Amino acid sequence: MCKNPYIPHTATVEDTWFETGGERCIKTFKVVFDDEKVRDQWSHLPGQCAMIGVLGVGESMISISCSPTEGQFLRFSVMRMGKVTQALHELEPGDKMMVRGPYGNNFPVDEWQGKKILTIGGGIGQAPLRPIVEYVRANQDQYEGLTMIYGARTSNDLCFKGEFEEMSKCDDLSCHLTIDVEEEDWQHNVGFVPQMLLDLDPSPENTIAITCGPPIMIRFVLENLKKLGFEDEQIYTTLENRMKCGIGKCGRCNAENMYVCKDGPVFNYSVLKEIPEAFA
Amino acid sequence: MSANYEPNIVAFLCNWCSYAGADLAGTSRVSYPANIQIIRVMCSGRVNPLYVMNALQQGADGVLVSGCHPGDCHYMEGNYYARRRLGMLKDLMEFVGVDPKRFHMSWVSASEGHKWKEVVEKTVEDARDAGPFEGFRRRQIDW
Amino acid sequence: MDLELLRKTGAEVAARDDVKYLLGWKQGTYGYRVAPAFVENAAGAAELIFSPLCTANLATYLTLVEQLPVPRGEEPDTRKVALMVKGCDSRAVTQLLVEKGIERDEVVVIGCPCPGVVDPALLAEKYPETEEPAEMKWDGEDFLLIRNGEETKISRDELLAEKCRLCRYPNPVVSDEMLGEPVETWAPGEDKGVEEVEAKDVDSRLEYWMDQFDKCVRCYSCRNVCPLCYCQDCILDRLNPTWVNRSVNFSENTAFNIARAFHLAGRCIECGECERVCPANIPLGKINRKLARDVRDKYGFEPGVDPEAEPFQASYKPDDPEDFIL
Amino acid sequence: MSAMLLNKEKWPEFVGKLTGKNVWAPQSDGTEMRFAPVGENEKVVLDYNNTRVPPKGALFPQTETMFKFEIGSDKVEEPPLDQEVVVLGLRPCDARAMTIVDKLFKWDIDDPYFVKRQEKTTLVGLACNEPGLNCFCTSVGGGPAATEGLDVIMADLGENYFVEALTDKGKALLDETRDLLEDADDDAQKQKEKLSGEAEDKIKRSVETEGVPEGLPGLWDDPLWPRVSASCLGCGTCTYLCPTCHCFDIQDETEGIDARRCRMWDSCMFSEYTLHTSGHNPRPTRKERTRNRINHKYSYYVDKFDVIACVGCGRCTNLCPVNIDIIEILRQVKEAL
Amino acid sequence: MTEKPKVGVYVCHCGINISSTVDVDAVAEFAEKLPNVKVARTYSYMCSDPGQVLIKKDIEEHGLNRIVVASCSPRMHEPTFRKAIADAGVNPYFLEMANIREQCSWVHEEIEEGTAKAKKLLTASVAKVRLLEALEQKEVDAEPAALVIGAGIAGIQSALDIADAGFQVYLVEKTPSVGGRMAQLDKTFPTLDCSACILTPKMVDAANHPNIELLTYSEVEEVKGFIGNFDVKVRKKARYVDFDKCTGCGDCAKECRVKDRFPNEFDQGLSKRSAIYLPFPQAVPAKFTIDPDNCLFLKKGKCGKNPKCQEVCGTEAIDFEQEDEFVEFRVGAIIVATGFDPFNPSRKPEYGYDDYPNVITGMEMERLVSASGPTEGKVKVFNGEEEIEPKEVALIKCVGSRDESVGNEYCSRVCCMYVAKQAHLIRDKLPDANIRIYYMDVRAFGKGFEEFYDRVRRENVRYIRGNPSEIFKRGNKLVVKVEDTLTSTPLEDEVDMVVLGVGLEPRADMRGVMELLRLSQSPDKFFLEAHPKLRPVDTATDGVFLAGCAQGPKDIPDTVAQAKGAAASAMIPLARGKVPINAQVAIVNEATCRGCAFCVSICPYSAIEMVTVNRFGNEVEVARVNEALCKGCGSCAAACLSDSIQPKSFRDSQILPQIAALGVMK
Ligand SMILES: Cc1cc2nc3c(=O)[nH]c(=O)nc-3n(C[C@H](O)[C@H](O)[C@H](O)COP(=O)(O)OP(=O)(O)OC[C@H]3O[C@@H](n4cnc5c(N)ncnc54)[C@H](O)[C@@H]3O)c2cc1C
Ligand SMILES: Cc1cc2nc3c(=O)[nH]c(=O)nc-3n(C[C@H](O)[C@H](O)[C@H](O)COP(=O)(O)OP(=O)(O)OC[C@H]3O[C@@H](n4cnc5c(N)ncnc54)[C@H](O)[C@@H]3O)c2cc1C
Ligand code: SF4
Ligand code: SF4
Ligand code: SF4
Ligand code: SF4
Ligand code: SF4
Ligand code: SF4
Repeated sequence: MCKNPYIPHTATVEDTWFETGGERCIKTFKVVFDDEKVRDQWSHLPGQCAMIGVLGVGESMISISCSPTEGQFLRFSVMRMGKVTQALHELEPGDKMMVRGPYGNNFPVDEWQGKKILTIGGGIGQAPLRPIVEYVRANQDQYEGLTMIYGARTSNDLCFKGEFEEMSKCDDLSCHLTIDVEEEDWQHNVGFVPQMLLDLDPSPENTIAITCGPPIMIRFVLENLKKLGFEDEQIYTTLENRMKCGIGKCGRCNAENMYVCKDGPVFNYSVLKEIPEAFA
Repeated sequence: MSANYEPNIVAFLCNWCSYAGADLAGTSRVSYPANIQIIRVMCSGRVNPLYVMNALQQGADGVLVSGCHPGDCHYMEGNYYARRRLGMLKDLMEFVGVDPKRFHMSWVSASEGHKWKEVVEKTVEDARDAGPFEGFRRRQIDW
Repeated sequence: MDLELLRKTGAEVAARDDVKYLLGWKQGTYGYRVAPAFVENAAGAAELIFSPLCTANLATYLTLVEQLPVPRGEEPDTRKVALMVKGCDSRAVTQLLVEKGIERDEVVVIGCPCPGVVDPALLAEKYPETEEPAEMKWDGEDFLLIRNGEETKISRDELLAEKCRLCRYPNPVVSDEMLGEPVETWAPGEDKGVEEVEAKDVDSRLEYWMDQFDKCVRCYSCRNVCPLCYCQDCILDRLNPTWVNRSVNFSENTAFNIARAFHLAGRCIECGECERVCPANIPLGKINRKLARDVRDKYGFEPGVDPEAEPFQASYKPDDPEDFIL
Repeated sequence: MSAMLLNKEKWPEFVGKLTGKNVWAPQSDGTEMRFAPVGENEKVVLDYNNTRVPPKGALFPQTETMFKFEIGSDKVEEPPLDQEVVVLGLRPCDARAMTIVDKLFKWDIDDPYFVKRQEKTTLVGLACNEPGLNCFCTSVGGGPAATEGLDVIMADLGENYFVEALTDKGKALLDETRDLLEDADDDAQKQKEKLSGEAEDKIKRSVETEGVPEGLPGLWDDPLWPRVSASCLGCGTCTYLCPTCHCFDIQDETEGIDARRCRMWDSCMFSEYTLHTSGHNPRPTRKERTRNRINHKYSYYVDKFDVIACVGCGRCTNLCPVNIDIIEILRQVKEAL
Repeated sequence: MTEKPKVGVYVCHCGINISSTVDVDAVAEFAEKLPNVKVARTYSYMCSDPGQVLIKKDIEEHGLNRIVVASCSPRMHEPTFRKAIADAGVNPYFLEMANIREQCSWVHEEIEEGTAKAKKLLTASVAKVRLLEALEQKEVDAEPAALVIGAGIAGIQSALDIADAGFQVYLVEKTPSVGGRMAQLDKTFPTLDCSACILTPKMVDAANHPNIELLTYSEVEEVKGFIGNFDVKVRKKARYVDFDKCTGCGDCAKECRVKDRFPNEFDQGLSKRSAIYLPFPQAVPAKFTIDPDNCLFLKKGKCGKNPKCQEVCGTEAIDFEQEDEFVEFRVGAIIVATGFDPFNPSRKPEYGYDDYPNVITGMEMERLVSASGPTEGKVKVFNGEEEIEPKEVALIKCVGSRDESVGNEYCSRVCCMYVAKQAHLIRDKLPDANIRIYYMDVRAFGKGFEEFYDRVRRENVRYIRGNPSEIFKRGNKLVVKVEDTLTSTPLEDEVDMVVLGVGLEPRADMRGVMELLRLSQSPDKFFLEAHPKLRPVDTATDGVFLAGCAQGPKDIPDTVAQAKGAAASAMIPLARGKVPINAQVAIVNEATCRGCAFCVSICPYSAIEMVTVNRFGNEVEVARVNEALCKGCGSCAAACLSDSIQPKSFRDSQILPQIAALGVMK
C-alpha cells in the first residue's frame, strides 16, 4: 500500500441505491478498489470506517457497512449532510470514489465468540451495526445467536429494508423493527427503540449489546440496558466526532483523552462512561 | 506587460436594462472588444460587492457592474443600493492598492446599445492600462 | 473617574434580580493588562476599575455569548446583561440596536465618560511592562502610571490611543446611568495613518498592504473581538460557497481582510479593538477608519449614534455620490 | 561534541555559507519579529525576545499542500520535500516544542510531511539570556539554555556566539562553516553556563504542575472553567501562536481544473472545529473549548505521550487580547485540586 | 435526492448569425469535455421545432437532467427552452443559456475571438447549470380588474374591450376630458371620415359603460404589487367644480373675469379660453374645470368681490374648497396608453416657427381646417401684417422625424399621410391655391394609403423632393429655401403659409409613468415592448401592457389594433383568475440568519418580514420571505452579511462558480 497515509486509493462505484428518501436521504455505495494490490491488502473488521471522498471536494469518515465476509468490496451508507456527502451522493455506478483506511478499532468479534449478540440501532446508526449482523450470520457457528432491534422515525427512514426479509428467515436471528408513529400497512412494531428494548426484555446472560444511533437514543438505550441488568463490560457503542485525518494527527476528534479515530470509534461502556465529553 | 496583453473582464449586468442594452448592441451589430464576459443577474442590487473582490482573485483583470439608470430600476431601487455599496467598495479597493481602473460601474439602459459599446471600450482600455492583475490574484498552485 | 462611585453603582446593578451579570473591567494578571470582568453579585463589583488601560470594548460580549439549547421544561434565561461603556463602546451598543443584535430592554448600559485611553503597545514599548500588575490614572491633562509603587506622569499626547485622538464621542451616546460628569469633547486630530497610505500611489499602497496582509495568520481575532461581527456562521468560514479559501497566503488573506473590512463599512464604530488584538500587528484600523471617514464625508452617515437610523448598507439616498459611475 | 566560538562579525558570512539550503531566521518586519526565509541583504536579528508566530512552520507549515491533482483525474502528485532547511536562532522552548509534536506526528502512523521535513531540517538554537515577562519554561521541563530538539545550540557571549553541535546534523553544519569558527576555551564554556544560570533566575513566573495531569479530568465540572473562559473571544491566537499546537484542517482547493488537497493550522478554540453538519457540537461554548485546550496540554497529552504539551513560552498569555493567562488558569486548577 | 448532473449542451448556428463568427462545432467539441457534460450538439436553429425535438430526444435517451443552450439572449428564448425541457420531464429551471449571439457573434468580428469567448461563456453556463435547483411554479389569485392609463383612442378602445368582456376597468385620464389627440383631428386619412364623428360615440360609451370607472383630470400616484395584484392609488385633481352639480351649461366661462384670456390647449393655442373651461364642446365628461394657475381667486385669493363664476352658477357647483382626492383600488393588469407629443418645431429654429405666425404645425392645421376649430374651418393666417387667405401654401414633411440633429432617427409614420390629407383639405377650402409638399420620401404603406396619395396628387398638389434648409421672410412672403433634389435646382420658394408636418415624439412627461411601472425606453425613447415582434404589447414588467402611440408612432387603425391586442393580453390573467408567480424567489436560511433585518429594509416589495422562531428553546427573530411578493431581484442577498437570504437560481453558490469559470479560463 501507499506510504503516504493521506493519499486515497481509487475505487470504482459498482452499485448504488437509496436506502431512504427526503432531504437527508441515505444512499448506499458498493465500491471496489481499482488496484488489485490494494484490494488484496485491504482488510477490515466490523466497526471500522474509512475516509471516503471525491477529489476536489473533500473527504468524510464513513463506517464500512459491510462485513469482510461478504466479499472483496466495500459498502458505505451515506447520509446527505453537507458538501462532501452531497458530492458522494452524485456518484453513480462507474464513477470513481477515493477511499483510504480502514481506520479505527473494530468490534472485538473474536472476544465475543460463543456469546449472544444483541444490536440496537436507530436511523443511520444501523450502518456500523450491519457488518456485525452480517459477520455473525456468516459465522453462525461461532455465536449463540443474534437479536437485532432497529428503529427509525418512519418506515421510509429505515435503512437496509430489503435485507430484513431474508434475514428473518434465518433461524438464529431475530429481527425486530420499529417506527416512531403508526403507519398504514406497517406489519411491525410501533414505538421508540429504547422502549422496544425494554419490551423485548432480552436476558443479559452471555450477551453482548451493541448500540448505535442518535445521541438521545443511545442515552436511553444505555439506561434501559442497565435496567435489564447488563454489566458495563457487556455494552458497546460507537462514537462519531468530526475528524479530518483519521489517523490521530489533526486533533479534533478527541473525547477527552480518547481519539475517536484511533481509540474508537468502538468503545466499551465501561470506558466510555468515564468520559463525560463523549456524551456531550 | 506584454504588448498583446488582453485583459480578462467579468461584467455583472442587470437583466432589465444593461443586459438588454448589451443585447441591443448585438441586435444593432455594434462591435466591441471580446474581452468582456457577462454574468447576468436580475438586478444590479444583487451584485454582492464581494463578487468584485472574488472575480479579481479568481482571474479577472477588471470588473464591471452595470445597471439601470437611477430611477429606472426594474425593482425600483436596487441600483441605488448597488451604487452605495459598490461606491464604498471602490474606495476600499483603491485604498488597498487595487488600481481604480480595474473596477467600473455604469448605467446602461435597454436603449443604450451604443453606450454599452462605449462602456466596454472604456473598461477594456482601462484594464489594459492597468495591466495584468497580480495584486491578490490566487497564485498558481505551489508546493 | 471616581472608583467608589463605579464600584457602588456596579454593586447595585450586579445585585439586581433582573440582571444576569455586569460586564466591567478589572486589573489583569500582570503588567498593563486589564481583563474583562463578569460581575455576578455585589461582592464582585469590588474589583471593578476604570482607567486609561481599559481599552477593551465589552459590547462584544453581548453577541459573543453562545445561545445554548434550553433543556426541555426549562425557561430560557432572559435576564438583562449590564455593561460599562466608554464613548466608543456605547456606539457599538447603539449600532447593535440598529441591527437588532440586541433589544434595548435586554441591556443595562452604564456610561463611563472617557477622557481617552492609552495605546497599550506604545505604552509597553516606552515603559516596559512588569510582571506586577501596574495601575494607571487620568491626572488632569496627563496620564499617571503607577508601577511597583512608583508614579510616572506621562503626557496625554505621548500615549493617547489613535482611536481616541480621533474620537468624536468620548461621552457615551446611550446609557441608563452615567458615571460622573460628561468630559469635554476635543477636536479630533487628523488621521495621519490613513492619509499616509492615501498619499502613496496605487502600487505602493498595494505593496504596503501586501506586506501587512502577508503577516495575517487568519486567527480571526479581529473578527471575533469586533462587537459588530456577530454572524452565527461567518461567510468567511463557509465552505459552500467558499468566499475565501482556508489556506493562508497573501491572496486569501487579502480577500479575507477586504471582506471583513467591507462588512464593517458603515457599521464600524471605530473602537479600534480589531487592530489592538491582531497578533500580527496589522494596522486594521487604517482600513476601518478610511471607510468610516468616507461613509461620513461622502454619505453623511455615522453608524452607532442614532438607534433609529437605517442601516447604512441597507439604505440609500437618491443623491449618494455617483461620480465614479461611467 | 566540542564547543566553538563564532565572532559576531562573522555572522553574516556564517549565514552566507549555508548556500543551497533554505535558511530561516528571525527578522524584523518593522514592528515585530518573525521567522522568514533569509534573502539577500536581509538582516537577521538574533537579539530578540521570541517571535510572535513560532517557527513551528518549518516542520509544520501553516498551509501545506498534501498533494496536487487535476479535477476529473485520480492521479495525484506528492510534494517532493527535498529542500534542506536550516532554522537559525530559534529559542530552546520552540525547539523543545518540536520534540513534543514529534511524538504525535509519529504516533502509530508517521505523518509523512512532518517526518520528511524534519529529516531535511537542521535546527540551530539560541539560548535565552533575557527571558520574557511570561516565560515559564523551567516549570514545564525546559530552560533558557535547554538543548532538547536542537542540532546546534548557540549562546550570546557578547562579542562571540558560543556554538556547539548536538547531533550529527549539527556537526555537519558546523563542519561546513568550520573555517569561521574557533575552538571555545573553558572560559567561554563557563561564561555560557553563568549566563544561562542568570537567565533562569530572571524567570519570574512559574506554574506548579504536580498532580495536574492526573487531577484535571476530575475538575470536569468545576466552576473554574466558566470563570476562566467567560472573557475568551474564541479567537485562535493562543493556539495558532502556540509552538506545540498541531491541529490542522484539511481542505480541497480548486482553481479551474487544477486542484490540491492541503492542510492548514486549525484551532480548538474555534466553534467550527468540532461542529457536526447536523448542528450538534460536542463543545458548544468557549467554556468547553478552553477546558479542552488546558486539558489537552496538561492532561490528555501527558496521558498519551507522557509529556506536557506546553513549553512555557508564554505566547498565549502575552498575546491573548483579553488577558486569559495560562499561568493563572493553572494556579486556579492547582487550587481546585 | 441528489441526482448527478447530466448536462446536455446545445450550440445553435442561428443560420449563420452565430456560426459566421463562432466555430460552433469547435465550441460543442470543447463543451463535451466540460465536467458533467454528457452530450454536446449543434443545430442550425435550436429554437425551431426540430431543434427542440433534438433536445427532448436527448433528454430521453441520455437521461439528461440539465440543459445549456448556447444561442441567443435568454431574454428572447428562455421561455421557449424552459417549456421544451419541461415537456420532456425536466424541471424548467434546470436550464441555462449562454448568450453567444447578441453578446458574442453579433458584436465580435474575428472568428477566433468569437469562438474563444463562446467557449468561456459556455463554461460559465455549465458551471452554473450543474448547481441549479428544481423550482416549483406557483400561482396566486389575480384581481379581475384592469387599469388603463391615458384615454386617447388607444386607452378608450382597450377599456371598452376589457369592460365588454365583463371586467372592471379604471380608465385614468390626465386632462379634464377623454379623447386624446384624435379628438383634435379634423378628418382622418385615408378615408376622410370626420374624427369627431367616429370618436365621440366611443368617448360617450366609455363614460357610460357600467364596468368602466372613468377618472378624468386624474393621475396615477402609486402602483405597488405585481401582476394579478397591483395596488393603485390615483390622485383626482381638484376641479373646483362639483362634478355632480355641474350641468355643463358654460355660464361660468362666459362670465369669468378673465374670460378668453388663456391659450386653449385643445385648439393648440389658436383660440383662447377662460380660467374656467370645458376643453372642447364634445368633451367627456361635459364638466367644467377651473385652471388653478390662471384663476384669479385661486391664485390671488380674490376675484372681484365674489368670484364671478360662483355668482352665476345656477347649481352652485363652484367649490373653491375642493381638494385633491385619492382613490385606491386593486387591479390585475395595467395598460399604458399615454400617447405622444407632437414635435415642437421651435427645436428647428431655421424654420422660423417661433418667429412667423404663418408658419404653423400640422396639429395647428388640424384645428384650422376643423369646422369646430378657431376659424370654423376657414384657412386663414396672419402673415405678420394682416390676416389673409393664403394663395401659396407649402407643406413640409418629416419635421422632427428622421432627423438626427434633433435626436429622432425614426419615421413618425403618420406625417406623409396627414400632410397629404391636409393638402387635400386645403384644396377643398382654397380651390385656387398653389399647394406644394416638400418631402424626402413618400411612405404610403398602409391600406388605402397609396390610393389616397395618388388622389391628392391628382388634386394639383405638387410634390417637390427636397428638405428645406431655411424659412425666412421677404416682404410679406415667406421664403422656403430648398434644393429640389430631383433636378438639383436650388429654389427660393415664396409662399403665404407653411405647414410643418411635425412628427410624433414620446410624451415629455412619460418619466412619471416609467418610474411608477418600472418601464424602460427603447432607443427612440418611446416605451419599450418586451419583444419587438413577438411581444409587441407586453413590457418587461409582467402584467403591464402598451397600447397606441405610447409604444411608438402609429396611425389610428394601428392604434386601435394594438389597443385591442393589449386588451386581449391584459385579459389573460383576469380571465384565468390566477397568475403564475416568480419561482426564482429568495429564501432564508433560518439557521444562520442573525435577525438584523437589513433585508427587510431593502426589499422594494416588502416581501420580507421578521418572524420569531424557536431555536432550541430560545426565541429568535429571523427573516422570512413571502413568495407571492418576492420578485427575485436579489438585492436582499447582497445586503445580507451572513448570506442567509439568497434568491433561487442566483445564489452565491451558483454565481461564484460562474465567476471562477470566467476567470480561470484565461
Ligand atoms: C467514525 C465515523 C463514522 C461515520 N459513519 C457514517 C456513516 O456510516 N454514514 C454516514 O452517513 N455518516 C457517517 N459519519 C458522519 C459523516 O462523517 C458526516 O456526516 C460527514 O462528514 C458530513 O460531511 P459533509 O462534508 O457532508 O458536511 P460538511 O458540513 O460539508 O462538512 C463539514 C465537516 O464536518 C465534519 N462533520 C460534520 N458532521 C460530522 C459528523 N456527524 N461526524 C463526523 N464529522 C462530521 C466533517 O469533518 C466534514 O468535513 C461518520 C462519522 C464518523 C466520525
Ligand atoms: C397632426 C396629426 C394628424 C394626424 N392625423 C391622423 C389621421 O388623419 N389618421 C390617423 O389614422 N392618424 C392620424 N394621426 C395619428 C393619431 O393622432 C394617433 O394615432 C392617435 O391619436 C394615437 O392615439 P393614442 O391614444 O395612442 O394617443 P393620444 O391621443 O395622445 O392619447 C393619449 C391620452 O393619454 C393621456 N395621458 C398622457 N399621459 C397620461 C398620464 N400620465 N395619465 C393619464 N393620462 C395621460 C393624454 O392626455 C391623452 O388623452 C395624426 C397625428 C398628428 C400629430
Ligand atoms: S487578527 Fe490579524 S492575524 Fe488574525 S485574522 Fe485578523 S488580521 Fe489576520
Ligand atoms: S471593525 Fe474594529 S474598530 Fe470597527 S467596530 Fe469592529 S473591532 Fe471596532
Ligand atoms: S487568545 Fe485568548 S481570547 Fe483568543 S481564544 Fe485564546 S484564550 Fe480565547
Ligand atoms: S487541541 Fe487545541 S490545544 Fe491541543 S493541539 Fe490542538 S489546537 Fe492546540
Ligand atoms: S439580512 Fe440576512 S441576517 Fe439579516 S435578517 Fe435578513 S436574512 Fe437575516
Ligand atoms: S429577492 Fe429579496 S429584495 Fe428582491 S423581491 Fe425578493 S425578497 Fe425582496
